[in-house]
Amino acid sequence: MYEHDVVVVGAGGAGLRAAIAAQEAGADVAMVSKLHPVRSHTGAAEGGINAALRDADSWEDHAYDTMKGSDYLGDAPAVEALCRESPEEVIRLEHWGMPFSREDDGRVSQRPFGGLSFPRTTYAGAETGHQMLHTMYEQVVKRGITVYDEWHVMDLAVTDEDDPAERTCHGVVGYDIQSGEVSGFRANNGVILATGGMGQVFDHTTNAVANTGDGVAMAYRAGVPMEDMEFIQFHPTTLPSTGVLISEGVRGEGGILYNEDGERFLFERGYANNDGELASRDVVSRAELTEVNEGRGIEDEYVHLDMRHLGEERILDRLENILHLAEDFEGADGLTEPMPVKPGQHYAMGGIETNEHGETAIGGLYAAGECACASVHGANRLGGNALPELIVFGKRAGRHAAGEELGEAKIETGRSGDWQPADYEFGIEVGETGRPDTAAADGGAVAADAESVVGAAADRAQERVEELLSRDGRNHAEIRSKVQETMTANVNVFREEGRLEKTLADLRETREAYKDIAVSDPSRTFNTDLIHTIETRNILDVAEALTMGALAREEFRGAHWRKEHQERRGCARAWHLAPRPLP
Amino acid sequence: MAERYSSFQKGGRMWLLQRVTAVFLLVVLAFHFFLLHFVHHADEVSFLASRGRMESLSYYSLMITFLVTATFHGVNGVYNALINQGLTGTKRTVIKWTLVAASVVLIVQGIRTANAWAGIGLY
Amino acid sequence: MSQSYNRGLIEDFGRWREFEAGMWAWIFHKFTGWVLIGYLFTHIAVLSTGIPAAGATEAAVSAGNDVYTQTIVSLEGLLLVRVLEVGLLAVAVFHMLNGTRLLLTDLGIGLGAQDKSFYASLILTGAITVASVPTFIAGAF
Amino acid sequence: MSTQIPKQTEESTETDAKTEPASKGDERRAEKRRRAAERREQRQEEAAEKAADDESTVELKVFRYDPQIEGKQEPRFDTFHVPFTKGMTVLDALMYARDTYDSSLTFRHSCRQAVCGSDAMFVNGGQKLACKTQIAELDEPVRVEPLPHAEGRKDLVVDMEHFYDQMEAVEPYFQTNEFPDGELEEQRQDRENREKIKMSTRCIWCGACMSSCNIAAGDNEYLGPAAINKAYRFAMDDREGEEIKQKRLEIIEQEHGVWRCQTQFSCTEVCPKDIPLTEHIQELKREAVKNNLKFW
Ligand SMILES: Cc1cc2nc3c(=O)[nH]c(=O)nc-3n(C[C@H](O)[C@H](O)[C@H](O)COP(=O)(O)OP(=O)(O)OC[C@H]3O[C@@H](n4cnc5c(N)ncnc54)[C@H](O)[C@@H]3O)c2cc1C
Ligand code: HEM
Ligand code: SF4
Ligand code: F3S
Ligand code: FES
Repeated sequence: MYEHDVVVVGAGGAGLRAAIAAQEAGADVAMVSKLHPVRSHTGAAEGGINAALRDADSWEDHAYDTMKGSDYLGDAPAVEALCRESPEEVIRLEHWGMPFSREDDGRVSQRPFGGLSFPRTTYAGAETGHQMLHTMYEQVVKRGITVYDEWHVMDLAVTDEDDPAERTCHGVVGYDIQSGEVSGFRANNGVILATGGMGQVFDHTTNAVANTGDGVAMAYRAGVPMEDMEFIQFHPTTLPSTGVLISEGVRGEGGILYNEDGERFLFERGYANNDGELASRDVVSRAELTEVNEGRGIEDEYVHLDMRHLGEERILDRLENILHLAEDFEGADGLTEPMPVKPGQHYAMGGIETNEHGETAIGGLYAAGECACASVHGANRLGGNALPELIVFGKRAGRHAAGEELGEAKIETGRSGDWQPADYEFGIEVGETGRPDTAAADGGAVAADAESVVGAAADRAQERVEELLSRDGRNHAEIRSKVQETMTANVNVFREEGRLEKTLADLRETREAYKDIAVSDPSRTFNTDLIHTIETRNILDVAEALTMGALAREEFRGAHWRKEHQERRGCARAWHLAPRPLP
Repeated sequence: MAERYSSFQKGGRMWLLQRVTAVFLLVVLAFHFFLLHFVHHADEVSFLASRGRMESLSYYSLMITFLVTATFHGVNGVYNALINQGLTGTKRTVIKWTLVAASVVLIVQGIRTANAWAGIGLY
Repeated sequence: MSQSYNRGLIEDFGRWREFEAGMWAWIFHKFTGWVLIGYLFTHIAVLSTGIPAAGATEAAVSAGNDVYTQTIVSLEGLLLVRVLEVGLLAVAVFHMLNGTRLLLTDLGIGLGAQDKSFYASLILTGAITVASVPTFIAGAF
Repeated sequence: MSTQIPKQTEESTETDAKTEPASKGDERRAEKRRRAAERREQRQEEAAEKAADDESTVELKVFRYDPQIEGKQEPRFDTFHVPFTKGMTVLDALMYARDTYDSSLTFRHSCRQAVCGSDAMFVNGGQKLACKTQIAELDEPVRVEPLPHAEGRKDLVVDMEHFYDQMEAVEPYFQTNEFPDGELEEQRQDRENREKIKMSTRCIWCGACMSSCNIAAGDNEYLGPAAINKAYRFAMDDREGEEIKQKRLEIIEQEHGVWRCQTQFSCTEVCPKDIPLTEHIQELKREAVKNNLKFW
C-alpha cells in the first residue's frame, strides 16, 4: 500500500494544477493516472482560456457572460471564483513559461469568442491546451512530485455508513497497467478526482478513448450526488470517422453546409433563416441531425461542409490547418471536395457535485475539472471556460485538500432533501449499480480505520481482477458499443420521453449482460482488455445517471432539448440527480 | 537526473576541429588531386619529381599540415563513429589510445618520407 | 520482469528501402570517410618506399631506378590500381561534396533542401568521376 | 498558422493569421502535403484497379509478443483483414481488429487526433503516428510493429521510461531570475521570439524521432532529438535571461548532448508535428561554439 497526504487521480489540466497547489501548501502529494500526464486530453483543447486580464475588461463582465451562457443555471459563488481567479492563474501559467501568443507590445494575446462581451480568450496558437498541459507537467517535474503513471484507478476506498453524507474517503485502489499489481493508495488528507470527460458514453465524440468518465462513475457508486448530468454539449462539425473537431472558423470564413440534395439546408429548410451556418451550436447540430434523420444525409450519416468556393488562396491562408485535419484524419481534400461533418459529443457540463472548494458530499473526497460540477457552466458552457475551470478549481481543491483554510464554502453539497431526482417517477426500474466494490467489507464497520478501509477495498479489487481474468464470458467491446449505440440514438441532441425510457431499459439489460463479462487476455502486463472491461462498467454507470437526468429535467434548456417540453421552466435553480441508493 | 550530464566535454572543441580541418582539407585535397593526377599524370610519378616539389619549403609545410589535419580528421571521425555506436568504458579507452598511437605512427612515418624527399637528414 | 525483445541491426538496415535522403547521405559519408582514412594509411605506407629511395645513388634516381619510382610505376601499370584510383576519386569527391553539404548544414544553411543537396552531391560526384576517367586511365595501356 | 479552433469567430482567425506567419515548419507541411497528394493519386489509381478485384479489405500484419503468455513469447506476426472505409487510419484499423478479432491485441492510444503522442509505431518501415496515418496511402499488406530501439513490452507497446528520462534530463521547465514586479505583471516576450520557439513547443513526446535516430540507437545516453528540442525551447526563450541560458548550453553540451548528432535528418523526417529538429540541434551547436569561443 502506498501512502501520501493527498492523492490526485488523473493528471490532466485539473489534476496537475491540484497536485502543484497541494504540494505548495506543504502536502506530500502523489498523482495516479492511467495515462502518462502529457497524454491527457487537456492537450486537445485549442481555442483558449478566458480571463479578464485587460484594464478595459473586468471579472464581473466575465461572470455575467458565463451566467448568461449557462442559461442562469450556474452557481454564483463558483462562477465568481472562476472569473475572479482566472486572471491570476493565467498569469501564473505565463510565469511558468507557457508560450502564449503575443501582441506587439509583448503582452499575451486575447481573441474574441462566442458569447463573450470582450475578447478575453487568451490563447497559444491553436494548441492552447497542449501548451497548458505541458507547462504544468514541467512544473510537476521541477517539483519532483510523485507520479504513478499508467496506474488505472479502479475505485474509491470509502467507509460505508448508510447516509452517504457521513462517509469518508480514505484513498483509492489502483491497478498498475504494466505489472498487473493491485494496490491501495492511502490518502491521509484527501483524494482529488480529476479524471476528465466522459465522451466515450457516446459513439461519436471529440473526446479521447480514455475519457470514460471513471471518476464520475466511482463517485456515483460511492454515493456522491451527480449534478446536471443531462447537459451535454454537442459540436456540429466533427469528422465522421474519428470525431476530430473542425473549427467554427470554417463557417466563420464562409463555409457552407449542404445536405445530400445539395441544399443549403439551414436556409432552405428554415432552421436558421437569419444566421444560417453561423447559428449557435445547438441549432446547427439539431438541423444537421434532422436532415440525416429525414433521409437527406450523405450515406445516412453526415452532411457536407464545403469551403471550396472560398478559393485555394484564402483557404491556404486562413484555414490551412483544416486541410491537414481533413486529410490526416478523414482522407478528404478540402480543396477539391466538401468535407464530411456531423455533430459529436464534446463536453459534459455536469458531473460530480462539488462546492467552490472542490469538496464533494463525502468527507475527504474532492473533484475538479471536467469530471466535477462546481456548476459554472450550468446548461451550456461558453467556449474557453473549461480551461480556466481546470486551473482555478484544480488549485482550490489542491489547497483545501492539503489543509489550507479557504473559508466557509457558500455552495452546499449533498442537500439530502434534493436527492431524489426532482419529483420524477421513473416508469421503469433502473438497473442496479451495486455497492462500490471497495466499500469496507463488513457493513457495520463504521469506525473502521483508514488502513483497513483501503486494504479491504484493494482486496476486493484484486478479487474482481482475478475473477475477470479467470472466467469465461462476453467481451467488453460488444457491451460498450451497445451502450454507445443506444445513447447516441436516444440521448443525443434530441431527447424524447419514450426513447429515454427505452434507453434506461436498454441500459438495464446491458447491465445484466455485463454481469457475465470476462477478459480473454490472461496477461498481467498491459492488459488493455481488462482495463477496457473495467472502464465499460464506468461507461454504463455514467450513461445511466445521464439518462435519468435527461428524463427528470422536463424542460428545454441550454443544451438539453426535450420533445415534450419545449418550454423553459421558470425556476432558476437546478435540481440535482440522486445517485442510486445502495441496496 | 543530474548525473546524466556530469561528464562535460569541453565545448565541443573536437566537433569544431573536425569542421575546421574539413574546410582546410577541402581546399588542400582538391589541390592535391589536381596536382598529382591532372597537372602531373599518375604514370609520370618519380622520386625525382617528388623530390623536386618537396624541396620547396612551402610545399613541404603544406604537405605536413595536410598529413596532420587529414590524420586528425580521419581518426577523430572514426573515433566519433565508434562512440556513436555506443563505445564506452575500458573498451573505449583502449580504442582511443590505439587510435592515437596509430595516428602518431602515421604522422611520424609521413614526416620521415617527406624528409627523405626534401633531403632533410631526419628520416 | 518482462524480457526485452531487441530487433537490433536487422531493424536498422533491414529497412533500407525506407531510408530517406539524409540517412543515405549519412551512410555514404561514413563509408567514404572510412575508405579515405584507410587509404591514407596505405598511401603513406606506399610512399614510405621513398625513404630507402633517398639512400639510392643519384644516378639511379635520375634513371628512375630507385625503389620508390619502381614501386609506383609498377603499381600504376596495373589496370586494377587505375580502376581503384577512379573509385578513390569518386569516394573522395563524394566525401568532399557531401562534406561541404554538412558544413553548410552546420552553419544552418539549406536545411530545407538537404535532400536536394544530397542528390546534387551524388550527381556531381558521378559527373566528375566520369569526366576524369580518361585522365586517370591515361597511359595505363 | 492554426489548427482547428473550436469556438473562434471570423476576427480571431485573422488575428491568428497575422500573429503567426508561415514558418519553416509550415513550408515543410506544405511540401509533405504535396507529396501526400501525389501518393494519393497514385493510390487512387491502384485502388481503382483493386476494386475490380473485389478487394475492399485491408490486410494488416501486426507484430505480436507477450513475455508472459506461452506461445506469444516468441515474437510473430498476426494477419488481420479489416474492411476498408474511406478515411480509415492505421489506428482505426487496429481498433477494428482488436474489437472484432482479438481483444488481446495491445497498443497505446487515446486522443485519435495526434495530440497525445501515445501511438507512435513502426508502420511499413517508418515511424508513424497510427492515428495520423491514412491506410489509403500505404502499400499493402500494412506491417505494424512497435517502435524500434525501444524495449518491447507487449505487442505494439514499448517501454517509454528511457525516453521520459532523457526528456527530463534537460531540466525541462521554465527558469528565470528575472521576474516581473507585480503578481499580475507578465513577462513580456516579443513576437519574433515566440515565433522562434513556436515549432519547438509542439512536441507531443511520441518518441518517433528518438526511434528513428541511429545515433540514439547506438548510444543509449544520447539525449536524442526530442530532449534537445526541449532544451532548445527553453534556451531560445528570451524570458529566461542570459544566466540561465549559460546553464542550458552546458546541459546540451554534455558529452552525450548535441555533439553526438550527425545530422541524419531522420528525426525531422518522421516528426508528426513537423518540428525542424535537425535545424534546432544545429542551431544549438552553433550557439554552444559561439559561447565557448568567448572563453578561448
Ligand atoms: C477537442 C476539444 C477541444 C477543446 N477546446 C477547449 C477550449 O478551447 N477551451 C476550453 O476552455 N476548453 C476546451 N475543451 C474542454 C477542455 O479541454 C476539457 O474539458 C479539459 O481539458 C478537461 O481536463 P481535465 O483535467 O478535467 O481532464 P483530462 O485532461 O481529460 O485528464 C483526465 C486525466 O485523468 C486520468 N484518468 C482518467 N480516468 C482515470 C482512472 N480510472 N485512473 C487513473 N487516472 C484516470 C487520465 O489519465 C488523465 O490524466 C476542449 C475539449 C476538446 C475535447
Ligand atoms: C576534402 C574535404 C573533406 C571534407 C569537407 C570533409 C568533411 C567531413 C565532415 C564534415 C565530417 C563530419 C561528419 C560528422 O561528424 O557528422 C567528416 C567525417 C569524416 N571524414 Fe572527412 N572530410 C574531408 C576529407 C576527409 C579525408 C581526407 C579523410 C580521410 C583521411 C576523411 C575522413 C573522414 C572520416 C573517417 C570521417 C568520419 C566518418 C564517420 O562519421 O564515420 N575526410 N568529414
Ligand atoms: S520531436 Fe516530434 S517525433 Fe520527437 S517526440 Fe516530439 S513530436 Fe514526437
Ligand atoms: S536523426 Fe539523429 S543524428 Fe541528429 S539529425 Fe536527428 S538527431
Ligand atoms: S492517439 Fe493520440 S497521438 Fe495518436
